[in-house]
Amino acid sequence: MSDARNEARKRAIEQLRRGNAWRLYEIVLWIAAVVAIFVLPSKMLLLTEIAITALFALSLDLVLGYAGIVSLGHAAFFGLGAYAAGLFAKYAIAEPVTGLFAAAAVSGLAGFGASFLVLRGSDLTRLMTTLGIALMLAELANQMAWVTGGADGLSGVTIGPILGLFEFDLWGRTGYVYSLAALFVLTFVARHLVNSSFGLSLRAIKANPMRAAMVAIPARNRIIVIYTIAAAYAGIAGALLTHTTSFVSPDVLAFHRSADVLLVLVIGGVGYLYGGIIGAVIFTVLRDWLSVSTPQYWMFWIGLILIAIVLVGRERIARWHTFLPASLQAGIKRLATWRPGVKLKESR
Amino acid sequence: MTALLRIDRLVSGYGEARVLGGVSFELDEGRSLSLLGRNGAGKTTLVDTIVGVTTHHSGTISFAGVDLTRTRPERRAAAGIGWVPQERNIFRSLTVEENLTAIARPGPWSVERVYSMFPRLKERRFNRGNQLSGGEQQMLALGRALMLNPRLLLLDEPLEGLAPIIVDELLAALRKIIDGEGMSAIIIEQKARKILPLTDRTVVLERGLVSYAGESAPLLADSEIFDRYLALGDHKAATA
Amino acid sequence: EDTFKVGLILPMTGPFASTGRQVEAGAKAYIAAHGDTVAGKKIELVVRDDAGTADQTRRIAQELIVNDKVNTLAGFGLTPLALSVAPVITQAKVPAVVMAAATSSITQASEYFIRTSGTLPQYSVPVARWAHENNIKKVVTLVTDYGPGIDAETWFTKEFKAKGGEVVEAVRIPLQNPDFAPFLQRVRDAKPDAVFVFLPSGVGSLFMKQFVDRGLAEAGIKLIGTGDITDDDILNGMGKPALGTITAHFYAAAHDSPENAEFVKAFKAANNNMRPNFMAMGGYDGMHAIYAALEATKGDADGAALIKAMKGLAWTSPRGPISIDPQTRDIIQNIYMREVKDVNGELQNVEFATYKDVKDPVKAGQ
Amino acid sequence: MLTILFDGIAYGMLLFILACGLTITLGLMNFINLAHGAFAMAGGYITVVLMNSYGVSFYWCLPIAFLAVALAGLVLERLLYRHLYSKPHLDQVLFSVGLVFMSIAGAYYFMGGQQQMIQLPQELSGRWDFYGVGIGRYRLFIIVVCILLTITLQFLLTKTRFGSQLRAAVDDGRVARGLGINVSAVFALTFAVGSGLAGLGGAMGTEILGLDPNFPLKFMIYFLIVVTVGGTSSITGPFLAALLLGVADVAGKYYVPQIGAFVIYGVMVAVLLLRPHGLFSREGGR
Amino acid sequence: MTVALETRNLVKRFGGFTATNDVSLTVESGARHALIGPNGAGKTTLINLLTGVLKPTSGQVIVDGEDITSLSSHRRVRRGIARTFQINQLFSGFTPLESVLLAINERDGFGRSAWRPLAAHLDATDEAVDLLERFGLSGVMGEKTGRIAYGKQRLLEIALAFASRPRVLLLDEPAAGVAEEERSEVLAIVRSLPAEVTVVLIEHDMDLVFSFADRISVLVAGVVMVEGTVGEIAADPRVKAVYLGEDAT
Ligand SMILES: Nc1ncnc2c1ncn2[C@@H]1O[C@H](COP(=O)(O)OP(=O)(O)OP(=O)(O)O)[C@@H](O)[C@H]1O
Ligand SMILES: Nc1ncnc2c1ncn2[C@@H]1O[C@H](COP(=O)(O)OP(=O)(O)OP(=O)(O)O)[C@@H](O)[C@H]1O
Ligand SMILES: [Mg+2]
Ligand SMILES: [Mg+2]
Repeated sequence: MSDARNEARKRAIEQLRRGNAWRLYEIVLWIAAVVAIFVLPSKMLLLTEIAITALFALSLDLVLGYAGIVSLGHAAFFGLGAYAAGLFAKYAIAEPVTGLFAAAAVSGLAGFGASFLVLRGSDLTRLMTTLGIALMLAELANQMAWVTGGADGLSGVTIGPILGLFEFDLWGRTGYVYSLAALFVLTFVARHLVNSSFGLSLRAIKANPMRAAMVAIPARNRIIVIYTIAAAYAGIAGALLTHTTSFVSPDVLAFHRSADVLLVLVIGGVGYLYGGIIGAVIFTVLRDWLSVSTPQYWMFWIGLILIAIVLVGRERIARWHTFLPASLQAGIKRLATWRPGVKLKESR
Repeated sequence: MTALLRIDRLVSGYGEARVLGGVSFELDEGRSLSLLGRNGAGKTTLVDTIVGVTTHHSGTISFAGVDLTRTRPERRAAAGIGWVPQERNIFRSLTVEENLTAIARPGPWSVERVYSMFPRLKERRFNRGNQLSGGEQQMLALGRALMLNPRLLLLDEPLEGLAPIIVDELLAALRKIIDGEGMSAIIIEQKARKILPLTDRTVVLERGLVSYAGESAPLLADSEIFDRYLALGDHKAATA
Repeated sequence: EDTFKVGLILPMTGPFASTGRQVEAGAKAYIAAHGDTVAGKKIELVVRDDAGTADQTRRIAQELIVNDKVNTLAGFGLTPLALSVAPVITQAKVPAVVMAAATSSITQASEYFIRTSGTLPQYSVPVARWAHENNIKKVVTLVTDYGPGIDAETWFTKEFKAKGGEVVEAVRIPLQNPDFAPFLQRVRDAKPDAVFVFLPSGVGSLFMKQFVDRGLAEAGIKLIGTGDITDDDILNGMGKPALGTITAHFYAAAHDSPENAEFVKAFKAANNNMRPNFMAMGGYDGMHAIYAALEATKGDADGAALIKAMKGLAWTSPRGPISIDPQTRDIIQNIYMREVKDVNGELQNVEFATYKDVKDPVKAGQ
Repeated sequence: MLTILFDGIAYGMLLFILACGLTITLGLMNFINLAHGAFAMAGGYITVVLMNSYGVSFYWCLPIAFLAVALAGLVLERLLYRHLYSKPHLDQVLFSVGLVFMSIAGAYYFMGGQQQMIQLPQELSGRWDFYGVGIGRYRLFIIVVCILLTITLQFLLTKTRFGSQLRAAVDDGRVARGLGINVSAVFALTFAVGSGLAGLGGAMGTEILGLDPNFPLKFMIYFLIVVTVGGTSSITGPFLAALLLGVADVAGKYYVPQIGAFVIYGVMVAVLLLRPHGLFSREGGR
Repeated sequence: MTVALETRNLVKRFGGFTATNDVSLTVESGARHALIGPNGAGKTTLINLLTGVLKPTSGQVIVDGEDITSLSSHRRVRRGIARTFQINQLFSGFTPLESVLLAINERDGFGRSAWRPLAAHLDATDEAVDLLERFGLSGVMGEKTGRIAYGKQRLLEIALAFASRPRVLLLDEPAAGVAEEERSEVLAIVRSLPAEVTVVLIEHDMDLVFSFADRISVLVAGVVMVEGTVGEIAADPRVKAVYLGEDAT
């Protein structure tokens, strides 16, 4: 009896551990991101854009993928962060890392306020409420020209060296390292967040709010917390954009930004943290490549690819390796299930 | 005379997963069958496969001499299969009455007749599906299946959640429908003794395979046979 | 090292795509007409789409400079797009030719900007002057509520008031606005002599229709504005409602000069019979500025040298005589008053008066 | 004052005519079809081409736009959309945005980027002065068409068996099929009607809203606002919502132009906060 | 004996329809109380009112002497009320282990812990494993809930209620869909709860009700018709007429 119990216990712990172990693809991804600094010097700017988009999408994933709150207005927080960072640099401190904190605070505060508006309602309602808020903010940015520079944007922002040490260069290398570092730290934090009790409770709220309440989960509370955190994340992403471009214009708040980030996240897949990063890589690289090759009609091809992704199914694309010969498959599987501390040969 | 329903070496499940591992049995027109087995044995899967809403892997289903294996579910319903799903699945945004009329087919069963069988439904006729009590949903699910005026009724735990007095009435009604109107029925029920007297034949499933197929009477009459196929001892052995 | 690369960054998709297309076609028309070698260098045009988003413009600009090693940037459909590259071009010392964006302040944002389009104040002020000269006393201004619109409103009002006119009401229309009804009704209820209008080009045609439909013309309200509302690109499709509209602008496809006749002919032939508008002209003359500068430096592609060469350039463009102000690097050009007329079955902006050598009034005033 | 009210009503009706197809695909079929505007655009371009190149009368263009777009919708439904009903909403968003992108690029390619214009028949242009109230003729025409449409649709959806079957199919497609509802036929037909209505909306909207390749994106937000504020459980909900929004927007822009741009969003957010399922949805509805 | 659960003049109307009509009920602490009545009598509605899923039109709900009428559901759970649902309400994408662990962690106040990985809650994991074992679910512990057989899902439904260690447990037809031989086991587990735990059971299976309950309330059309011991109820002719039918045991 107690043998069976011990066995069950071991299986349980194993099962739970599997949930938050570092996976091979994660490690590969981060290594690749670092290696890129040295091998892709000409792509620093694109990579910076990817990192920022990824962080923004990660922020959306926290609310959408985990708490199940859709948003078509996430640019509100991104834009607020961008403006906050711009104004902060212009009028207060030019050092960017301090600016990140300032932006996170402003956006987080806004997220806290906005979270009360998304507590109730269906997907569609939330979609439209968030959209409405973002559009009103965008309009506000346009009309408050004395603070924001209006439609012409906030210029004259000069960003100091990071921590007083590293200047932003024309090649964008500093900018990339800076954005990547921010992305990494925040992903690391988010990883803990979602693999904890708190993260599980968010998923429970998403899956079945009625039952969630019946296991004592204070849904309102949790949603407010995660929404605030996510808004701060988005604000940091916006601030990174300001810091790496030293310019802010109202299109940081524009609808297309909210829509794009939703696309990015959905392409990469919601609810596992890396969807945003992978989606950002795919979407940004594709768009860049297509818009260089056909500046006028790239939308057509992007559209086609989006449709193909949906029709083929992301799961099937993710299981691309099942179409390979069996021997290769086994190898890939072994690699994919590898975790630190487990020798390759042992894992089965 | 050919059987109304003939299942032959049926393998089916959900997507890749196979639940039924080759099930065969027959049911004649106007006869009824108890489908028994423990939780997870595959009873629901079998019934749902007959309706056509699971993944079919191999084997055949023929109904009234026609091979239905590849027929789409809506055609099967038109061919005369009526279904009460296990989780009732009342259309929640339709009213009680719309639930009945939306799928109605011509025949002896009409809205009025269903109402006279379940007066409770008539009282609640303008309530929407998601505003019914569990038992009311169960009644509606049965009424809805009858509105199809089927030749074969598939009832997946139809008595669950009904008040005892309603259960009695329902069993009586079922008997009348089967005996009096020549409708065939397959009934799934956890409490075998409740339905065995009602049915001619019994199929017992165990892990997706038929473990007993034959007359119902011997199961009721001989408690040793009953225990062999349906009782606790077996359950203990399986989980140990 | 025998090529000279021009990075043309334009909104080729999104709401401002027609700007991108016109500018690109204009630039290409220039190359087609003047060959692709200057001072021994082969001119290579690299066209990129920024979809009208400033951070994209900035990234593309930076990439073009760092990776593609372009010698000059050009294009810039909207003000914020141009402004976003200011730090980059200053740091990299690469000239940027503004071919479309029209806010006055752009050229002040960097020493490396020059402009071949025009500024809104530049062609709003003449409208006010003309209105005053033609006995219009009471005006309502009606502009789209964003940078250029506000520029137009400000400078028209300033000039008109200075001349003794009265602006009874200033109406601003949101950028996203499907229906003009409430705004037009406001104008109508204010009973002015004329309404001064600035709207981004596509929207202008819808406005014009509703203007007539609502009976504003019958009520004796005259429609005057900047040339954006009678954009040559779509003017012909506007039909009768557009007739008689008075606008001011630096270019009309119907401008009467041999240079222009030739340009229009070649442009239409190359672009599926599309009519060139003022944006195409900005692209065309922008290329001229680059060609002329390179000629002057004898093929020296150094940014500072090029900018120096561009300052003070003067030539006769299809739009008329123009020059680049050596102090402000902004364009000095004639502004024409035009009226929409039916010319041989086609609607045209027919010029009837000229304000010569107009400088950007913002900088002129400083 | 009354003129403004009339304009507001007409504007609302214009919004409704564009959105009512979406009420059907999104509201009733529960499919997030962001490509609705693309169908509307198709209707618009059909009208423009027929009128300007072939001289077809405007009145004929309307039914033709409806039918042609309905047919196109039907074909797309059979080929693509039907695979997506069971997918998550986010996939539907991705798919329909993809379609929007393709349609935009396609429209650029075939029609060019400029604003398209049509000339209405004489009897529809201009306006009547009715005791000091200016009644735009075309606007009146839109109002009449809208009211007729609403009545017809409302009848079809609530009073017919087809309507119940549709809602049943949306509630639980698996069980609906098992009970004999031909779900795919019901969906195909409904989708075709929804698309056709979009086409009709596009045809009628061109005159006032204009038509360029960005149409699907530019007006998407407005369609969505109407449907959300109206609630997704009926046709009359969005109809009344469109009226409310139209009047509020026009009146807001007329009387307080400074905040004109905020009015429609403000009204929307306020309504959704008070009634999260839409102004006119039945309590507990989807 | 103290009163664990009390309702005072509880009324719930849906539009014009009164589902709960002036119900005043007292359940003593430690009671094994059954609630029976015809379909649509308002039993589930009453549970919904007790757990805050529905807000009453009027009247009060009192637990351990404290008025909880205006508390939200999760607060009530914190005060020791737990329930099962007549129609499964589970987290279909979670494994049974995760579901139960979640409930345990929330109960222990670790729900807000946002840094510690799940696997690090060792005591909770132990408890979860034991609980699953007791309900015969350890075999499917790692599978997605949506994919396990209906009967097992019913058991998980009960296990989840157990996980929050309630002082008042409300069971809405817990045995429906559970195999006949397991029903009595389930009820045995319920019966083995500590004596101070109050249980209210709704069930149409009279064998179970009569063997389990010490008191029974009969609800008809939103009104408590009679209340009494098992013997009294079984013999009551009115109950027979509206609910039990003739051949009831
Ligand atoms: N949607 C599904 N996907 C995958 N597997 C499933 C699904 N539904 C059921 N199963 C599996 O199929 C098997 C048989 O389930 P089924 O529902 O047919 O059993 P049953 O005999 O009806 O049981 P019960 O008495 O509990 O209703 C179970 O092992 C279950 O885990
Ligand atoms: N949201 C609602 N709107 C209108 N009526 C409702 C709503 N919810 C429940 N009802 C009605 O309230 C009555 C009581 O329902 P309840 O679910 O409490 O019954 P019950 O006693 O649990 O029945 P059963 O034994 O069948 O589960 C039913 O007649 C039902 O139709
Ligand atoms: Mg079953
Ligand atoms: Mg109930």
